[in-house]
Amino acid sequence: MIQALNSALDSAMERDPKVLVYGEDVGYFGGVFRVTAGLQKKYGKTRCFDAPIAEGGIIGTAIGMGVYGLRPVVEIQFADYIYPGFDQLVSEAARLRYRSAGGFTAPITVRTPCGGGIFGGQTHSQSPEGIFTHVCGLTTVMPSNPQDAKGLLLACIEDDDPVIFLEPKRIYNGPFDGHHDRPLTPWSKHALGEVDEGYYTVPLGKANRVRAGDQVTVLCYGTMVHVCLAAAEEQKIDAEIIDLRSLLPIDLDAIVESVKKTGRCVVVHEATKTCGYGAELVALVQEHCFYHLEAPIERVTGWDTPYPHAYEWDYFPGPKRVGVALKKVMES
Amino acid sequence: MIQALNSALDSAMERDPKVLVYGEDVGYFGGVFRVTAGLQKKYGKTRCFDAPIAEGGIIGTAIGMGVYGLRPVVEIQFADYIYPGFDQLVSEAARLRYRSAGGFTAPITVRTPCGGGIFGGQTHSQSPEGIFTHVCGLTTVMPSNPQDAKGLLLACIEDDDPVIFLEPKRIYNGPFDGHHDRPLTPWSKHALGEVDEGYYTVPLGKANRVRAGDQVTVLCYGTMVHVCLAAAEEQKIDAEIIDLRSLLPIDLDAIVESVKKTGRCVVVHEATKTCGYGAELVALVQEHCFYHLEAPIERVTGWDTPYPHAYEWDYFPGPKRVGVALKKVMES
Amino acid sequence: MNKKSLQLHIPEPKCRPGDKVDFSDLKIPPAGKVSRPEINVGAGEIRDHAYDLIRVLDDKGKAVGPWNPKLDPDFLRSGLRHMMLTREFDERMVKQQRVGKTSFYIKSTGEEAIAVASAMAMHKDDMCFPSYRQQGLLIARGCPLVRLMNQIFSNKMDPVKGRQLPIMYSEPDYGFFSISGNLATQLPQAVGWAMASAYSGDKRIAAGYVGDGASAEADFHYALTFATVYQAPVVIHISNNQWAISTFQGMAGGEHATFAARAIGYGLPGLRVDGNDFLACYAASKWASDRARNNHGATVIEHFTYRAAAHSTSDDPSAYRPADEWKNWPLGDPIERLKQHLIVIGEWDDKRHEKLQKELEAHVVEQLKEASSYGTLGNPPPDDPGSMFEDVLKEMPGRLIAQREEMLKLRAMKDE
Amino acid sequence: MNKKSLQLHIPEPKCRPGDKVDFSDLKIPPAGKVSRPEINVGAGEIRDHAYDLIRVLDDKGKAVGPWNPKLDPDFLRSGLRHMMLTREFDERMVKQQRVGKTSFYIKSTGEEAIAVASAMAMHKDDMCFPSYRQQGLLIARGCPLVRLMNQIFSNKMDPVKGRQLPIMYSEPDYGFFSISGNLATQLPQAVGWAMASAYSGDKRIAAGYVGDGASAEADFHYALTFATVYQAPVVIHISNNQWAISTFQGMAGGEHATFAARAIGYGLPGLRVDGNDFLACYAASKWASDRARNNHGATVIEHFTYRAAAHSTSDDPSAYRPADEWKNWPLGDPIERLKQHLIVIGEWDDKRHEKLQKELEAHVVEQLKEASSYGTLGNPPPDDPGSMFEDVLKEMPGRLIAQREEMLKLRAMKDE
Ligand SMILES: Cc1ncc(C[n+]2csc(CCOP(=O)(O)OP(=O)(O)O)c2C)c(N)n1
Ligand SMILES: Cc1ncc(C[n+]2csc(CCOP(=O)(O)OP(=O)(O)O)c2C)c(N)n1
Ligand SMILES: [Mg+2]
Ligand SMILES: [Mg+2]
Repeated sequence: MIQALNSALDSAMERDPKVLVYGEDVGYFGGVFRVTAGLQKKYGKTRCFDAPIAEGGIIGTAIGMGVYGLRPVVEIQFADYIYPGFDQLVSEAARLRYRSAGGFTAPITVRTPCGGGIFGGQTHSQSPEGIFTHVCGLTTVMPSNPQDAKGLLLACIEDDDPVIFLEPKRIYNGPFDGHHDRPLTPWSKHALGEVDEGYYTVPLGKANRVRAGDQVTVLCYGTMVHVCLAAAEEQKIDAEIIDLRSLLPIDLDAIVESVKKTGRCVVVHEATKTCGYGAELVALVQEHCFYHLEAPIERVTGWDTPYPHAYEWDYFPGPKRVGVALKKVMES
Repeated sequence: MIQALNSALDSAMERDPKVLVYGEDVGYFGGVFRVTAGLQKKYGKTRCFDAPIAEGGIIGTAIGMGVYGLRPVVEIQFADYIYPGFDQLVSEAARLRYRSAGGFTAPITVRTPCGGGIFGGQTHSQSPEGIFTHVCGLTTVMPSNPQDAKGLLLACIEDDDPVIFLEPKRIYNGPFDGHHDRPLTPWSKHALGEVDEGYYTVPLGKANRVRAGDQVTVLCYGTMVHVCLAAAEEQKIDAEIIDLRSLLPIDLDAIVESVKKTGRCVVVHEATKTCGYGAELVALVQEHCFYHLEAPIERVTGWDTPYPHAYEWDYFPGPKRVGVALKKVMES
Repeated sequence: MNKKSLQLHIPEPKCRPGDKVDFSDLKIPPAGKVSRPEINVGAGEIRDHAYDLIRVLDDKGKAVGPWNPKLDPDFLRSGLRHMMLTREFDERMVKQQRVGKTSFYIKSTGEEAIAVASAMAMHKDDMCFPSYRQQGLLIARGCPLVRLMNQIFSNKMDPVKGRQLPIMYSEPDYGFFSISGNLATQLPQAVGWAMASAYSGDKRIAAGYVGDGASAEADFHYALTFATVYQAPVVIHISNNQWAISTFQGMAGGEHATFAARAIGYGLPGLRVDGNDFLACYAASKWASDRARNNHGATVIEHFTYRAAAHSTSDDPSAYRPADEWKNWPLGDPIERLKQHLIVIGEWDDKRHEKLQKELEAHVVEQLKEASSYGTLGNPPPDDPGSMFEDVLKEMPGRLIAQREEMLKLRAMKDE
Repeated sequence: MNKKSLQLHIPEPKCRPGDKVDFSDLKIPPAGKVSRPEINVGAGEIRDHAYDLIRVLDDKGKAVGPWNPKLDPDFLRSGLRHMMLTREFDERMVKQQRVGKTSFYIKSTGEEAIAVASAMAMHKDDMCFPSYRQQGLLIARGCPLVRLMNQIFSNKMDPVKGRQLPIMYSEPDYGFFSISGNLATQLPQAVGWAMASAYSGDKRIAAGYVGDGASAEADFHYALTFATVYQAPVVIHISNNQWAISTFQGMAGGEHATFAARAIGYGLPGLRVDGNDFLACYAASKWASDRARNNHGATVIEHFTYRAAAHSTSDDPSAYRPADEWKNWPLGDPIERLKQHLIVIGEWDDKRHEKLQKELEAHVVEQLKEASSYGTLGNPPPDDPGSMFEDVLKEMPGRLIAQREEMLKLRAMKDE
């Protein structure tokens, strides 16, 4: 997925001189996860460069560049470190078009790795999507595979409003399904690991049905897509699994259509449960599918605690937990 | 309610020398909403003082004071301006006890006025509770009347963990019910406007049933409590209205008991809808009361836009909107 | 090792209500004293400028010293005109707030020179990232007052569609960035805009404005850090008007250093200027703009001035400072001082001044008449509530379309 | 007005991999040259100290000049011992990470003097708010290595119950604040703790530590602002080790000013110190601590040093800097220099040094043995997962009790 993201940035920069890339360690070094590797060499020091360790400054200057007319793509080294830039995102980027009645806009893309499973402890494992999806004016996207990652990132860079692009770092190298005790299949051996050459976009707001089924609808995104696929296979449950891809805008039609068909729903994410994005999914499903629901909607999420280093695999919502939830909704 | 909050701070300072109060304009001047008026005169310059305009610094230093052993109560002038302190709240205050296994704690209280209805525009009207209730380690409280405000604030100051205490500024002077075209009854003429003398606490996590009813349960807090009461009266609907008072910890028992009785539920808050605290309420109710629900749970909230200055009353979820929702759930 | 125990220091202004005003400990150097370096000077060579005070107009109104910009009288007269118009506009709009035609207003009285002079020292297409007290920028750049009034009244011609608190202008055509309610956020944005201009090989520079109090915000630090690291073509103006709301500049760190001195630690030039001296404000702004435009990087300018009016119409300064501080402000009134200068050089007199004042009053009245004809706050009530859902995003998402429908349906229902 | 168009400046270090190392433009003043003011000196009187470099040990290992703390040989030997133990500990723990006994480690090689000397210059009950590179503080304060190792191994004796990334120590009993993964957040907390101490009429002071790179964070500005406003009894140590991760100190604003100079704009004293000179680090830290303890407020100290090792075990510096920079670092190795000094004054010799080295190695091995007996990361797997739900809040709320139950039930189920 790293190569896919790198290829997306490469295509965007090749195509549009207004696209530039910066962030902590992204320039000469190419990023701690190597997503920007080679871009400075190819496009020069002023198009892909390092930044001071100041997330609020990175996002604040990016907004100013967007106002000027550029399309900055900035990296926040870990999603856990995006909070110093929260004010610039929420009070400025998200509201600028509105408060200026369209006179000024901030077409910026903020890339940041999220999620756990790498023994990063509580400050290298967070999934903060839920605090961004509560902020009107922000678009929030999380890919689950290289093919989507490239197309979605290009769509985000094209987008004329600010976007939070969350990269589940646990699937940078392969479709991790939660079985941490088994070897990881590399993306090269995965259908969606093959990334199209050149420029293409995957539209924002279109979910992807990654598995068709009739008995229960599973709503998920990012790493959890692979966990849910594994759980469905292992439990041999006829589950329809929907990879949301973009959390806002949300593909409500795809969700409603599926749940009306299956009558059951499980919502899965890695972020903490209370007031997480899953709560909104549950609320929407019960608002739109109330009379079709045959069982309570189940949430499978990270626990309401920080991400504990030593107990990572007891925290991570793996296929076993998802499987239990699937059986529960099937039986009730 | 201002006097009640002032009286709470007064009682806390009188009782415990470890309690001190600071924030922007809170010292000599007594706060832009006068909540800290007279405290510097009474307790001295070093117990109630002004702070630089630096919300992150205010909260960061408060954490340090908490670590030392004090119980700082800091004011953020408007909830809309709390974001520069978001990192210190989320990454530090909320996680300190956990990451130090109880070795260090941050018993701080962050007071801040929230909500609209005062023609404050989009940066003096926000209700950000939903981003705090997603953060484990934080307690989030919002009172709806003077009697509660004093007792809850004292409970928050006593609490050994960090608390976000949100004060709906629209009800500082009286139980505003959303009828902006009618004169506001002052608290002095309201049952709960009378505040007990001296020190008392209202427990965190205990909701208050402000109106008994059998047909529908209304979950609300802050200003919306009065709006919901007005709506129920006006629509002559036998609604049970629950003032949550503290959002986290949440009084799940009170909620479940009521909804199981009424079989219907409306969730009301002033904050924007998507991924707001109401989504969690809907999720919890459908998880715990699924088989008792006779109609979809309705959400009445602020629209998913910033708070528009000139269209404030089209934005504010008033009694008319709540009434329509009540009738809708009753009829479906 | 020490016997005494520690004590917490809480800064206090010298005078509070009831006290006799005392500015005796302000060191005001004579005009003309401070040297004027080349625009490409190394920041390290002019550190002392951050502690000095650049002044051009002496007590008699003569322009003296190396910073004298030697401006032509017509230019000076337009500066005077812009400042007077700004003040007249402020007076009028506060009255509108008093009579309930708007909910809020903020005056810039006593600080007109800072916005007006810096605007005149820049090119028209340079970009300004203001705080809420730089209406002088718009006036100097010729933005019709009626546009500002429409915004203040949130009427049907409001350029920002009634969405913003009064005075939160946004004027792209006048190089005036959308004012934020959140203090100091505009500074890293100004630096980013300047970085973008440099990245693009453009010639335009940016200017950011912030108050003494707001300089304590994180964004001030971010802005200076990025400005020095990337040598961004930007000028950061700090208006040190002695007060935040009720707190004096010592509460922002002004007790032990000047605000211009903040620049030093970042390796940026810091100039400290008599903010009530139009010529000094112009000269310093011009120096910094030329420096930026010639690729020598950013400058921080502290304009030393005094907030003559209340913080805003929501504020009553008599609660926290002596009422007559402004009358005793040792640096005087920027309008009076420029007027005096023009008279001294024989380019102005009281009659012309009064005539101009009358003319400006008439102009404001006439603009106010037009603006009022489009409505004032709530009168008539704005009639396009659906517009509330526009511009959240470029394309309105499904959920907002649905919410707009719901809101309009609700509105159509008559109340029972 | 200017013909040329603007250009964006991107700072670049002088040498990258493959380049010949060149520190020729570092100006290293001779030892003993910098004056030592009284601890109550006004910050404005010693601004130049922020651009100078306080050095006590000269090239021959003699202690010279006014900053010579004239420490007794036993004290010096314990300083040497703490630094050597810190280095040996680092070497050992990196090996543990290599063989998979832990997931992560961070060395402080080359910077041992900063933590050790500053710890020895403070009282044992003064409070430290460290970054992740001050393990020397704990070692100088006598925290048993086995406690650190237990944390690094997340084993059953881990003081923070396996919750934190390795090296994120938290040691209340040793006045060592819980290390945060978020850079610079500890600085305003240090200032707040110091404010609380002053508020309480206490005598204890605080010390905060931050790197050159992290000084760009907002919390650095907040800390210095609050420190100067309230004259907090705190010492802010900046370890300028030339590198963040892959970015050099110029990317944090070091191209045009020193980091000590940041203090100037806040009216705080800024001292710049040879960070590889134990005596200089001690003397500066002692001066600042005495200043704080005697109610003269905060000091910023830039320790000029070099990060000899990789940023962390996740980092490979050969990708962005010449491998032999450290060997050519003009300020040498803090351990070698203190050793040489002790020899020069006749209080030490190579035999004793080797003996001590062996003794420390044995001590580390023995502590490691004990720690390993409690387990290493995942071996055995930690056996109290329920504890994951503790300490989120003082009392476990209902929803966490329920989640713990669910988790334990799940764990009990055998996998199909
Ligand atoms: C982030 C933030 N915090 C607090 C406020 C409330 N506030 C508005 S203006 C002001 C005082 C600003 O003083 P200063 O920066 O000196 O500017 P001046 O009003 O003197 O021009 C305060 C505290 C705000 N608008 N934004
Ligand atoms: C808020 C935040 N942003 C980014 C990071 C990632 N990060 C960890 S260490 C580091 C470099 C810090 O360099 P410096 O401050 O010089 O300290 P040093 O490692 O040199 O001691 C970075 C960027 C972080 N931990 N926290
Ligand atoms: Mg001010
Ligand atoms: Mg460093």
